Amino acid sequence: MSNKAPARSGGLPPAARQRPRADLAALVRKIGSIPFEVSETRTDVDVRIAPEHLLALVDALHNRHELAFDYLRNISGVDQSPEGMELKYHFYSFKTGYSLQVTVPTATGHPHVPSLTGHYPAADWHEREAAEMFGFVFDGHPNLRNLLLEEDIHIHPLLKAHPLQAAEILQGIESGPPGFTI
Amino acid sequence: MTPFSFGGELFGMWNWLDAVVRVVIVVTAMTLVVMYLTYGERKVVARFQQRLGPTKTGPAGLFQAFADALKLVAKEDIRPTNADRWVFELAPYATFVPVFLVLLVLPFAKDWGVRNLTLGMFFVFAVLGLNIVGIIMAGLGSGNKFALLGGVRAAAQMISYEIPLVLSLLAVAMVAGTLDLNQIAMLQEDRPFIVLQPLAFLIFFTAMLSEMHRAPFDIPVAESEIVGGYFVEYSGIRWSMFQLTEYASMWGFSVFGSVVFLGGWAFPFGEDWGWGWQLALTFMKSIAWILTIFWIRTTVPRLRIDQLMAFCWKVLLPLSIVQLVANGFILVYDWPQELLTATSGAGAVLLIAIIITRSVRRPKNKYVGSYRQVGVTS
Amino acid sequence: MTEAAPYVYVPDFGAEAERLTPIELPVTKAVYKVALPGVLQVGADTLLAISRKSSLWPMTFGLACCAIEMMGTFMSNHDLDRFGIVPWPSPRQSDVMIVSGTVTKKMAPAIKLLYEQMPNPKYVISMGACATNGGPYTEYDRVLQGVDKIIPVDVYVPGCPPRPEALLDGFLALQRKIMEDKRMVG
Amino acid sequence: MSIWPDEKVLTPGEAEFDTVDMTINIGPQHPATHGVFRMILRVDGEVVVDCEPYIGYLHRGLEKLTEANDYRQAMGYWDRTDYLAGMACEHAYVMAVEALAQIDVPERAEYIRVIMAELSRINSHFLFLGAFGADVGSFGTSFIYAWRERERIYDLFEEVAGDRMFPTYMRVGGVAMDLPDNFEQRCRWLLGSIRQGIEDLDGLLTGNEIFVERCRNLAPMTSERAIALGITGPILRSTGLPWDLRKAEPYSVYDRMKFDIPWRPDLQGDVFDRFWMRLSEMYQSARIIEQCLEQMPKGGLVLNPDLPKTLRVDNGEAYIRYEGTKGEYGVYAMSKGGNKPYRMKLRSPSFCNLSALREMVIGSYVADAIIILGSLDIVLGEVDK
Repeated sequence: MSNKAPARSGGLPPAARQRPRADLAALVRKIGSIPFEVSETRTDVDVRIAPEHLLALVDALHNRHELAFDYLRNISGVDQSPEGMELKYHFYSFKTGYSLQVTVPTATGHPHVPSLTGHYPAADWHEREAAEMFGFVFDGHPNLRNLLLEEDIHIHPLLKAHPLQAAEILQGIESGPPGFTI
Repeated sequence: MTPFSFGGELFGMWNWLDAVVRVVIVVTAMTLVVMYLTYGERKVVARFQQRLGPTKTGPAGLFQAFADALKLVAKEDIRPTNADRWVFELAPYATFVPVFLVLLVLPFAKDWGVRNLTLGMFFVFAVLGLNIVGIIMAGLGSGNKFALLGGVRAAAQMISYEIPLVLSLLAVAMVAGTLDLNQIAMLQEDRPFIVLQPLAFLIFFTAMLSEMHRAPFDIPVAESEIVGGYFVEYSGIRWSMFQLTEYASMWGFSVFGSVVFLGGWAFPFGEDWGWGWQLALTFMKSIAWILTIFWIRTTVPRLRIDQLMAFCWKVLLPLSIVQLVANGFILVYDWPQELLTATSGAGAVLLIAIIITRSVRRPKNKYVGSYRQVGVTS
Repeated sequence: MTEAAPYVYVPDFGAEAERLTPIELPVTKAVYKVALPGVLQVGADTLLAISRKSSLWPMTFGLACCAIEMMGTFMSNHDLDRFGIVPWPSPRQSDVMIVSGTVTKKMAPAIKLLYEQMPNPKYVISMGACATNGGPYTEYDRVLQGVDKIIPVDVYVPGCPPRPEALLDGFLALQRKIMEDKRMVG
Repeated sequence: MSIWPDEKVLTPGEAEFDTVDMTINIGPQHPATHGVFRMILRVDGEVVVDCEPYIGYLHRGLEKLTEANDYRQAMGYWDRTDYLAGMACEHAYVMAVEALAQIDVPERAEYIRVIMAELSRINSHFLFLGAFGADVGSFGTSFIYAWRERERIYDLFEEVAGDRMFPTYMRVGGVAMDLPDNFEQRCRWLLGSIRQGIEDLDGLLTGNEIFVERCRNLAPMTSERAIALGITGPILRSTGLPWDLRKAEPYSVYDRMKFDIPWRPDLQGDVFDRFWMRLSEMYQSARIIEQCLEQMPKGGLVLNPDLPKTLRVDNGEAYIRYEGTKGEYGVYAMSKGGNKPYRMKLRSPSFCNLSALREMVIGSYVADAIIILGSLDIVLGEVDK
């Protein structure tokens, strides 16, 4: 038995090669009216677009027949601390089987992004969580309250600026300094 | 005459002292039986679920019931602030008294029992309605929303299930011709009434299960929905009174059911084998009855409140009325007794068929998604 | 884009401090301790301790992964019913609270409320590393570093999640503890 | 009067016979909420008028702590998300890191991973059957039947990987250690016992009149509405759309497995269909395990030999969609060099399925709200991350 496992194409799960991504990129480029750039990540086609044009792009993705992205998979916030925060949307279309990633960068002090709850009811809780964890403001969201933290607590734990809690050591049983420090 | 005959005094005592002694005997018997019912239930239910019940306290866990009782007595009893005082505190006793009254009338052996009323069965009907009052007092008195829901559900359920219970017992009373429980047992010397009235037996069994909030009808006490129902706010000695009521009413109903339907102390050879065999008979029949209740409790899920009411008003009530009318015709024109069994048997088969057909309900398939036409499959 | 002022992150924790104040148990005197003369109390204490020891009713109260192991202990492989331990849904009728899982600062007031609702001779078993001192989640500030910061705990069960046998041993330790301090308990 | 709820005093304008809606707090501690989930039901009599779910009682900072630890240490947090199927979450996390760092996995390790993931799926579905039986009211008997099999699966996990629930058995680039030599024979015996366990529970619950009466035609859901709400997994398949990531976007060695998605023409997404869907999915998982046992290469490595000492990953991002036990368990990973991940987001299926609870519960009874919540089969470690 050859002990070297037969090489597979760079550890990419077969899902990533499932649909030829070239023609998805071509289809997306056909939506001419909005300025955006198309690139590739390790698993999906990525579209980078400014927050103002996001709604127009989502309309096109949702309503065009050949694209028909009817399933909003995931919304994740990313804190690129020096140059402001980003939002990553993942869409999937049941009809065509394509999956697409949309990146929305926001300026440092102005994390305003239009809310997608109009098109996708699934976006409701995702947006509340992103707003709570990063401090995004989703304009047009029905009730943007805290989801995972209490109502009256206004902190954004997933920001890089939020400190980690120092681990308590031995809670004062030892009289002298504990053996190790973190 | 056996020493404990109904009529005569006991060892020549005055009448009221004799009654007091009999009541004391029944009370001690009841507490002992209730204690070992709680222990028995945990053991039997554990056996159904492939595990051992309590084994560590006492030789085979026999003292478990005493340990529970003593611990509950020594518990701090809490009264919530927004519960109004007297309704909250008197509720457990209001539920216990009617259940205990039922025990006074039951004949445990030929003439054994506290008092043998000629209208024994009628007395039981009257007393049954009272423990609803106690439960509603507990539900509304303890100022807790879950208890409120539990109390109101219990009221709706018990009141509506009392009617089929009473009607099915009336059917048996018509066949027996008397309301005196001792007489009814004696009449069943060679043929228990379950043979004559199987439908009445079925209706009585279901209605009694719901009177005691057991098994499929334990909606007021549904711990997975409204945590503990009407006794959610009780702790310590008051809560154990509710448990006492539940198991006492279970024992009371089993003995009452076995007297009316299974022949009580008389059926196989009650008359001629003396009071020892009669006591054993009543004991064995009530234990068998209680085992079926435990068995149903571990296997059957719980009904919803509106299905429960629909089952009572749309199925049990009509069947019991038809049963009464059929009995009337047969007894007035005194057609042969076998006709009683035939009509009642047909009714029982119909009831079971109605229950079985519920399980093959087709989905109301009016939600056909567009994806199904497209047939999107991977 | 004008260079907006660098976003200064100011966390404000609202009314969290007083929500997490620990609970002190009031010392109570049992009636029989006052009424019975000294020598009889010994018998009453032992009898009550034995009855409390052999009928501990925990509250079904699982927080996280340890709850699955706690359920595993109630089931037929490691049957807790043998010791007279029956899980009971409502806090009013239970005397042991098994804190099984991570105690977050949002859950802490609920735990304090449940602890207050339990009638008095009550015990707490802190099951798993999370309940004892925050477990693997020590560095995150939303997690309370141990349930003994808010309620007094009797028995700590180590492990993440502790095996059902470990929880069984926790119960035996609690039973020994009940037998030992049978004189002080009200 | 103390019994009337004090929230809403009858304003003069209202007719005095107008009933006051009562708010019930199915609080964080409730036997049927499978953990710490709270929902406030506004109830008119027994019918639920409005439902407000509150989550976050188990928010333990999974994503923040993943950024504080390096790639291999963070697995301890990720398998504690869906604590009913520890190995399945490990499998997803490890696939995400391998996609980022582009590391190969030996053939035998892939098969071992699929066996362990499918056993975890069966394990989690057994707990669903047990808990759902208890919610409907069968007083723990279904719990005990389900746990008889779960303990046997845990024993097998302990033999293979050392721990019952969170063995951290999977490593980036393969599996920690090879299988014990009597594994195949033990696994076949276990599959037989699992099939027997499923038939027991099937007999106890599916044919039961009261169970069918309670669950049939309760909160039906159409495929479009489910997709719009972001529902995935057994609940989406029970609406009649056979969409399973193991077939739609096959990963690992699932494209070599022959198994079918349970489907019936009259599926309408009600609570009974969700129960039936999970029940029949377990048979398929057992089928997959058998095929894995046959196709698995006997010898060979289980860990990629040329792995760097400390795993440093250059810039890149990846979104792995994994068919977890509750639905699409997505891991979005972004790395910016260094040995610590820059950002790891979990798309948790229970989180998305739970957001649809409010719509399903309104209009049903209080007793049904508990069962609908039970049929969603949520795990709070995953919902609150």
